[in-house]
Amino acid sequence: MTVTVRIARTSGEQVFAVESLAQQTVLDALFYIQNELDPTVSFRCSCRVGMCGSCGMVINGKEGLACRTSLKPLGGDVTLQPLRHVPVIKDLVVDMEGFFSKYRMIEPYLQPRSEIVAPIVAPLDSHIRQEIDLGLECISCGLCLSACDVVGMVPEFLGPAALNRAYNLIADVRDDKTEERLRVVGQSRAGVWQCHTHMSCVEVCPKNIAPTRAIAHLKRTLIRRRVVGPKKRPIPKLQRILQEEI
Amino acid sequence: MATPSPVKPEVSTARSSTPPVSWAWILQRFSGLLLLVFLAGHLWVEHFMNARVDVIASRLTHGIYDTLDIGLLIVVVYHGLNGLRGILKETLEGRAVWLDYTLSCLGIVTVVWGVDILWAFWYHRPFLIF
Amino acid sequence: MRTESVDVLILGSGGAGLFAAIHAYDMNPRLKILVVTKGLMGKSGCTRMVQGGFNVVLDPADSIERHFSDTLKGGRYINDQELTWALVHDAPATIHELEAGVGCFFDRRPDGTIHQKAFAGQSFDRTVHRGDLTGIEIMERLRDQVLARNIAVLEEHRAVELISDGERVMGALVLDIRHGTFLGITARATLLATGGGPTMYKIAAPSLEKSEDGLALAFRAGVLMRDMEMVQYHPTGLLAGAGRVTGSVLEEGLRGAGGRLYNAQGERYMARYDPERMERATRDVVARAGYMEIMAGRGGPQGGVFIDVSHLGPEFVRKTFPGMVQRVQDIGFDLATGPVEVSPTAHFHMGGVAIDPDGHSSLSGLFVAGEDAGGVHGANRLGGNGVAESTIYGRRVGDAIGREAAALPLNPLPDEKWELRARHHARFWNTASGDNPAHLLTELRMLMWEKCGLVRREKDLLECRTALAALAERVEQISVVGAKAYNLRWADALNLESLIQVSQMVTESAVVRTESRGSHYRDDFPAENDEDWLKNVYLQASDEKPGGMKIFYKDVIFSREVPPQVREAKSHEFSQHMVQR
Amino acid sequence: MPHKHTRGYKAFWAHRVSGLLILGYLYLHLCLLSAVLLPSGSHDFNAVAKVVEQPIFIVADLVLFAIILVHVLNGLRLIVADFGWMIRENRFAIWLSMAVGAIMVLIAVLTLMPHLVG
Repeated sequence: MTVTVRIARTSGEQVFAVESLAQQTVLDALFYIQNELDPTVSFRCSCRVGMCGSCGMVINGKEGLACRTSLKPLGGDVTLQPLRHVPVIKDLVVDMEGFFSKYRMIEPYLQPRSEIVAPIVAPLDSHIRQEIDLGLECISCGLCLSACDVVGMVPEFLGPAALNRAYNLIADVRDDKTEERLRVVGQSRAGVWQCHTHMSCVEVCPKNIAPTRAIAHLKRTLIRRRVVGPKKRPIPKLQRILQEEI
Repeated sequence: MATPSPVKPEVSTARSSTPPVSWAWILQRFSGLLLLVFLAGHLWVEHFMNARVDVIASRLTHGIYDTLDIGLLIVVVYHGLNGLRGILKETLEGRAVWLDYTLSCLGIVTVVWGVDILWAFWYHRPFLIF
Repeated sequence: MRTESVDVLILGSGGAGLFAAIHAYDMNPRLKILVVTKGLMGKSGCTRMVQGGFNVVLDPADSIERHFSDTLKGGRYINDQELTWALVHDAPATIHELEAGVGCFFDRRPDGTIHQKAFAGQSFDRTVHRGDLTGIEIMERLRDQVLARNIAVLEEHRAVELISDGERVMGALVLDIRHGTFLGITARATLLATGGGPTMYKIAAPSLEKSEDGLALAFRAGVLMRDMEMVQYHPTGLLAGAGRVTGSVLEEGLRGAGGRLYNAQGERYMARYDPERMERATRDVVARAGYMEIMAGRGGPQGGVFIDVSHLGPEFVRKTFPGMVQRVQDIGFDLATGPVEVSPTAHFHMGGVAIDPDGHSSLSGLFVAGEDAGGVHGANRLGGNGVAESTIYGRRVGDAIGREAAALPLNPLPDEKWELRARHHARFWNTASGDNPAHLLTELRMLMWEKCGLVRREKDLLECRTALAALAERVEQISVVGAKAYNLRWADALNLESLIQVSQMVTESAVVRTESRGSHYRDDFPAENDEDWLKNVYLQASDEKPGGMKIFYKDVIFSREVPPQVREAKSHEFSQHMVQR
Repeated sequence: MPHKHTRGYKAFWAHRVSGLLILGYLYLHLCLLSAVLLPSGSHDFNAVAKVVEQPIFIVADLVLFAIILVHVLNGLRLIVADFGWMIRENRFAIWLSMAVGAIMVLIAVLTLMPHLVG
């Protein structure tokens, strides 16, 4: 099957004809173009199996990972554009700092409570396990940020990935900074109230995460805090430590 | 050099003791639900009970219907203008205080206008205020 | 040319690089730390791609000694026992830190304690994991922790040369991929943590930008290397036709959980190769068995064998291995209900820079951690010890750097020297016309797969040596065109240069080791020869002629455990043998 | 190539536009009533009735009803989503709200049919 690949390059759109074989993806087409047709085409990739989130781009108008988008269902015409809402470095390569500058705002790292000196006991059916499971595995590929039209309208909006991470940390009983995090996500322009529930992020997430769910949770948590006050957070049980010298 | 020094959030965490909520957001939901009740009532009264214009007009001289319509008016004006405020705020950088004042005044004027119309029915005279 | 001085220069942002940055910073927050990474921070590299998990002793019924013995046995007893001991000993503390400090959240048993699953070659179920895509969780959280600290990061910068005077490493020359410009960085301490990733094989698992730069850089700087012939092939690499997914690993947990391997005739062929352990034999054994089946003409349509887990129940498979099910689904098959064609795939380099347990290499100022280092795994790595190595050694070496870096000297280089070296790495721009590096890479991958792959013979290896020399010459003729900013063909050329360098080391070491051990299988010496070959092959750049290497071997020191096949412990004398090439 | 917008995004614009139209109607409604009251003061509604009972006004009423339904049903869907429900099933939820709206408009049309025809 011959596929027409249109690439929105920094220098303008360029069209290539690629002979596509079975089981090939958009990434394979890009490699073919770069290796055989035009060595100056630039794109970014690493793992090629949807684990690193480096090859996000807009494929036929919709965000996707090049490595996990098969050519066949796209038909004979493929248009590739860089991700939206982040600066373009060259061709399909974008500056992910546009994504991480938002991500950093929510202090995305665990800041453990002093009691947490070992892994916690978290039964499979427990609330914490189930809540967190739904939002884990984010690969920070930026597809959700690109798909989010609210970010297009309100550039300060933190966006789906950052808010999803914030919710994960707030739901995590090990974390000590719930109040501070809620203050960040509750802001009027940057925070959750700006979300218009388009759920575009849910539709494009390659890991089937639903950031809108996390945002809805954050809204309700903020309201509950205001109405009934902070929730008591029990100290989780810790797993017995094997070695005494640790 | 992309030097990620630890970035602190833009809000001051010192002052407010409770994380902020957006009352506009919350009230928009509540007024929306309330509006649903009022609107259902309004449509029922105006279109299904007896839709003749003079009947509607005479019915409006009864306090119960009047209250229904005043309630609907207040809530719909709030919901509508609050929605408009949200749209305008998106395009306006930062906090535009004058916008809030303008829309509040517009809201009050609209409600007074509407109530005036209703009272005009009630008292069988053109207008009280305008 | 831009130059920069830092206290600690960390090359690589995988598990080892980021954990080392965090630990070095926490040990001494006044250190100016710079992480340089070829891709995006925490996204490129191999820890990211870890599926299975992390071997650690957490259960009171298990023991560190058993983990140690399993690792030595898997490595066919040529591990550096001090390194292996450090690995198994630090593993529980590392898991505790990853969970309680870094913020990872591994899978739990129904009772809420950390779940540990079965992996091949182990006497106990000790692999901690997060679903079947564990690397995402570890790398995302380590990245988050780096964001929390004052650690500078240069993304899409690749080191092209270590600056060394033969005794000390003083920093590195770095190429800014985005702008196509060079940056000279001098440092008190340099950590090499770029990861291995033997991608010079036709079918290979590591991520696509991997090219064993670290090993090539270290060799050229004159660092002592060891066990370079030991390249691990994972038995179950996915076959996806002409797609680049080909070679990506279907994780070991499939075999651990009871997955079965069949050839095209429907035989469970492992019965012929390891009737006792069957599919749960170590990777070297299972990979070679698969290769033999394919070579004997009992392979499938794509030249592979078949892994089948459907008898475990589709429900169970979908729930336990969602990532694998999806990966297979992407190429049009269903792992939960039927067999999937797989092939051995080049996966991991056991060999690397010779280090001590604190990551010191043979040159002062150069620390090495992760897959760039050799000796932890001996002749074969157990599944689940890889991510353990990267994180545990990242931690250990980070601590060592934190303690020592401030006391190391800083020697800025004169500008002319930087310029000179930079010109060397930009030489491809001067060639009018020449080979396409992508085509040369394909040639290299076929060559190594056929001549220096799972089954090796002297004749093939010698042919390989000649062919590699010819390829190395053609690299000099590569022509690169277009703008220098984000030029992928330039990257291809630099990758190829590294890969050929490492391939030469693999080939030369493989010629020397005239026996079969672990991942290194010699058709002409098919037996394991404990009498003569409980030794490590070392390799270093030769001063005699440019590009030459000297190779020698030393007895393994059984400092903690004497293998059962050695009746009495040998005296720890170094019986050395030197070859010059 | 223009960006392919998701169904949720289109629903958002439908919500926004319908909201603005309804707000506009509110003022139109008030103006009309004022216009009726202002000149006469005698509350002679028969003249008004003659005008508003014309089919064109009934059709306009139906259109208004449809616009209100779009806004109401979409608003209900959003409130449901705020509780964390129907998020992965969003496409179905939008479809469902449109279907319910269509049925209600149909009922209204059937109810008002006598006025339209006669």
